[in-house]
Amino acid sequence: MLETLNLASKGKYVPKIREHPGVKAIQEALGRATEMGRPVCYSPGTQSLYSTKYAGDTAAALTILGYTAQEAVKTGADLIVGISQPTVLPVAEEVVRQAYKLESREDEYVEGETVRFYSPNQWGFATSYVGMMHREKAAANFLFGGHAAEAMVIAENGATVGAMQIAGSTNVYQLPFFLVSCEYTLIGEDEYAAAAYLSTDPSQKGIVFGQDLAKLITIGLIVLGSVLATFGNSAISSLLSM
Amino acid sequence: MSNVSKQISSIVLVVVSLVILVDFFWANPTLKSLATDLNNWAVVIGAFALGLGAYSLLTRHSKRILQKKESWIFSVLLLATMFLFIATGLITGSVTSDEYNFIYALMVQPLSSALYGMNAFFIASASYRAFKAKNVESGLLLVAAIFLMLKNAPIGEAIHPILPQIGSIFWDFAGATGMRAILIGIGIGTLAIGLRIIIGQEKTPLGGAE
Amino acid sequence: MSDFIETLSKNYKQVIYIGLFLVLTIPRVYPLGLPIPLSDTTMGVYNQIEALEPGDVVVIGSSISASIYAEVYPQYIAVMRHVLGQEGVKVILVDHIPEAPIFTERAIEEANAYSYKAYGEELVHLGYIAGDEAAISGLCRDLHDLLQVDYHGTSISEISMLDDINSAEDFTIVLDFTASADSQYWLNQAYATYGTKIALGLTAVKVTDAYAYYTAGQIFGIVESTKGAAQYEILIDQPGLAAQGMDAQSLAHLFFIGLILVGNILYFVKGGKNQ
Amino acid sequence: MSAIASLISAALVIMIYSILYRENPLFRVGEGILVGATVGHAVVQAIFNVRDLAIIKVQQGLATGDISKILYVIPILLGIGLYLQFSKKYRYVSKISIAFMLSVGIALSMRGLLYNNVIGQIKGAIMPLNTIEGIAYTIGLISVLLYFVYEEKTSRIAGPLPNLGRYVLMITMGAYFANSIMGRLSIVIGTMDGVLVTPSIYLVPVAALVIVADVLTRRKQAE
Repeated sequence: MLETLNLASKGKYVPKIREHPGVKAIQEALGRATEMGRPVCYSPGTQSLYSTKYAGDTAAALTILGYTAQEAVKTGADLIVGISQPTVLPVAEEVVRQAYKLESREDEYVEGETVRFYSPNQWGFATSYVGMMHREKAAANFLFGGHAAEAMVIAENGATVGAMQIAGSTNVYQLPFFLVSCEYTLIGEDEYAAAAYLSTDPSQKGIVFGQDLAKLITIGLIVLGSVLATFGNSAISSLLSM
Repeated sequence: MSNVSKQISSIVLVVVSLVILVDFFWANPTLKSLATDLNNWAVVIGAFALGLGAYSLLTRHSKRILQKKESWIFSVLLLATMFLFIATGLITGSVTSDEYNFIYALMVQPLSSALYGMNAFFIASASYRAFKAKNVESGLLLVAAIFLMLKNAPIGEAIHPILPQIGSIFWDFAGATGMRAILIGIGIGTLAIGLRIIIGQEKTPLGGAE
Repeated sequence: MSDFIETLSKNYKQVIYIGLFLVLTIPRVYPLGLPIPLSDTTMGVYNQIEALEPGDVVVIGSSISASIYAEVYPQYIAVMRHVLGQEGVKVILVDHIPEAPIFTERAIEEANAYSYKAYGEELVHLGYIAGDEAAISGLCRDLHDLLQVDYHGTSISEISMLDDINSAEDFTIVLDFTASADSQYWLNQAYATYGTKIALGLTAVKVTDAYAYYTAGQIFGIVESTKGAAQYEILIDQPGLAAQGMDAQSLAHLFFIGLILVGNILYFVKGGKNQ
Repeated sequence: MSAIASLISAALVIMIYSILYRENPLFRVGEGILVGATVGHAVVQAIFNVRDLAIIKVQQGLATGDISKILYVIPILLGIGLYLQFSKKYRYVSKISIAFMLSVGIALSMRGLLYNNVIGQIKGAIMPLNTIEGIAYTIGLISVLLYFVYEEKTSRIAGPLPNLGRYVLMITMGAYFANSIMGRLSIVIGTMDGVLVTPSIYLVPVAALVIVADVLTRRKQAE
C-alpha cells in the first residue's frame, strides 16, 4: 500500500479529482463575508502538532488554512485565526503571513490579531472562540483539524451568529455534530483529499489517486477474504495478523 | 543560510520519522528506548512552545489594557487569573497541592463542565433545525438518530421492547459499515499525508510555502 | 397572536433552551418514577457478585477521569457498594490512569467502605500503576513482584490479605470501569491467560466494542453508562444520583425526538420551503 | 467545599450559560477567568514538564554519565530555538524544532493508524457471507469506501454504489449523533446538581430576572 502511494505520487499521470462541494464553498463563504463586510474565522483544531492521533489532521488543516488565507486576502475578507495549541501557533502564523506576502498585502497582517492564541485547554479555547464569533459577528467559520467535544459548542454558536460554516475532521465522534450544525462537512478522508486538491503542485493529486488505489485494494482484500471465509478459509485474516 | 536550515529540517523529518516507524515493525530494545526518548523530546519542546502562546496572549491583552480599549477590564481579569494560577502552582510546587486543587476545582471544573454540558442544549436546537427530511439522506440521518435515542433512553424499552432492538440493528450496521469505512479512509489518508510531509512534498505545515 | 408566533419562531432557540432546562429540572424537584427496565448485561454483573462466597477475591480497576466521571463514577460506586456488602469477600482496588486514585478514594469515603471491610484485611487500594498493558500483565503474573507499596505507602508485605493472593489465578472476578484501552488489557492478560472472569463498566460510546465480547461469553456483564448505573442502584435498592437522573434522561430524549418531529411537521406544513 | 466557594462555582456556571441568551458582559467574565486559568495551568504544567522530563534527566545524566539522559539537552536547545522566530535572521532555527515535533507526531500517527484503522478494520470487515448481516455489512462498507474514491473515472465505473455509500454514511452519522446524547446529558445533569442546591439555587431566579429585564429594555429600545 505504501509502495502504491509512493509510486503514484511520483507518477506522471495527473488524474482528475472530484472536487468536494465544501472546497468550492470556501470561496463562496469568503465572497459572502466581503459583501457583508464581516470577518471570517478559522480554527485549525485543538490538537497539537505531535498528537499521536491527530497530527495528520492538524497538518491538513494548516494546508487548508494556507489556501483560505490567500483566498481571503484576494477577496478582501478579514481573517481571524484562533489557535489552541502553542505548537501550532508559530506554524499558523508563518502560513498566514506567507499568504499575505504572496498577495503583497503584508501590511494587512496584524501581529497577534490576525492569528490569535487562546488556550491549550479545549474549553478555554471554545469560550474565547465563541465569544470572538459573537463579538465580531463572523460571517463565515471554518473548522478543520482535530476538534474534540468543543466541536458542537463552537459550531452551534456559529450557526447562532449566522455564519456560513465549513468543517472537516477525522475525529469520528465529532463528525455527526459538524454534519448537523455546518453547511458543509468534509468527512474524514475528505479533509486530506481537499488539502491535496488545494495545493497547486500537480503531483499532489497523484497521491490522492494513490489513496484511491489503496482503497480499491482494501475492497479487494475484504471481498476475497469474506468469500474465502464463507467457505471456511481464513487465509486473508491470518495474513493480516502477521 | 536558510537553504542549509531547510536541509537540516528535511533531514530531521526523515531520520526522526524513520526511527519511530522502524521501531514499530522491528522490535529492538535500543530502538524502542530511542523512540520513547524522541517522543519525550517532543513533549519537552512542546512545553517550551507554550511560552510562545503565553507571550502572545500577554502582549495582546496588555496592549488592550494600556490602550484602554473597549472592555479592557476583562483583559485585566484574564491576566490576573493567569498569574494567580502560575503563582499558586510555583509557590506550592505542584499542581496537586491542596491550594492548587482548591482554585482548580473552584474555577476550571465548573466552567469546563458547564461548557461541556452546554452540548445538550445545542443537541436540542440542532434537532429542531437540522433534522429535516428534505431528501433521502437527511431522512436516513433522522430515522437512525430517533431509533438510537429510543435504544439508549430507558423510556424506549418501556414503550415497547422492540424499539431498542431496532436501535441496536442500526447501531451495529453503522459501526460495521460507515464507521469502519471512515476509519479505513482516515488511516490511508494519514499515511498519504505523512508520506508527503516526510518526503518534503507537503511544505505548508513547516510554514514554508514559498 | 400572530405577533407572538413570529417572536417565537424568530427566537426558537431560546424557547428550546428554556424547554430543555425545564425538562431537566422538573424531574429533579418532582420525581416522575418513569420505568427503568433491567438489561441482561447489568443483571450479569449483579448475579455474579451475588454468587460470591467468603474468601473470594474481587479486583476493581478504574480509569475514571473528570471527563468520564458523570457517566462511569455512578456505576463504580453502586457496584462497589454491592461488593462491599458481600461478607468475607476480599476487595482489591487498582487505578489505570494517574487521575483515577482521587475518585477511588472519594468512592471509598462515600460508600463508607471501612465500616464494611477493615483496610488491609479485606480491602486494599493499590493506587495508580504506570505502564498500561505491562502493568496489568505484571499484576496478573505476580502482584508481589510488581509492587512494593500500596496507595498509602504501606509495604505490600505488611498487608495480610495479600499473603495468599499472588497472581490472576487467585482473582475470582475482575471488574474494570473505564472508557480507555485497559478493558482490553484485562481481557488479554487475565481472561485469555488465566481464565479469570471479567465484567466492565463503560461509557455509552465504549459499549459497542464490548458487546461483542459479551455475546461471545468472554465477559460476564457490562454496566452501560448512567443507564446501567441507574439499573444497578435499583438492584441494590439504593437509588442514587443515576436513578434520579434517569427521569431527566428519558424526558430529554423524548424532548429531542419531539423537537425533530415538530421541526419536520412545520417544515412540511410550510410546503418544504426554505425557512 | 464551603458555601461561598460553591456559590462562586454556581455563579460561574450561570455566567457561561448566559451565552445561550446572548453575548454579554457576564459571559465575558466567565470567559476571562476560564482562559486565564487554563493558560496559567498549562504554563505551570509546562514548567514542571521541562523540569521533570528534561532538566532532572540531564542532571542525573551528568551525575551518572548516562549519555541517553544527557542528550535531553537537545530538546531544551530545540525548545529555546523556537523563540528565535522573533528574529528575522535566525528564524530558520525555529523551523528545525517544528520539523522535529511534526515528524514525531506524523510518524506516531502513521504507525498507530496503519495498524488500528487499516489492518485492524480490514480484519474486522472480513466475515462469512452466509448471513443477511454479513452480506449487508459487506455491501454497505464497500459502498462507503467507493464513496471516498476521488478519481472521477473510477467513481463513474462504480455506478450507484458511491451514492448508496452516501446513504449508509448518513445512517452512521445519525446513529453516532444520537448515541453520544446520553453522556452529554449526564454531564449537564451533573452540572445542574451543583447549581440546584441551596444557596446556589437562589441564583437561578436572579438570573431569570436579569434576562427578563434585559429583554424588556431591549424591546423598548427597539420601539
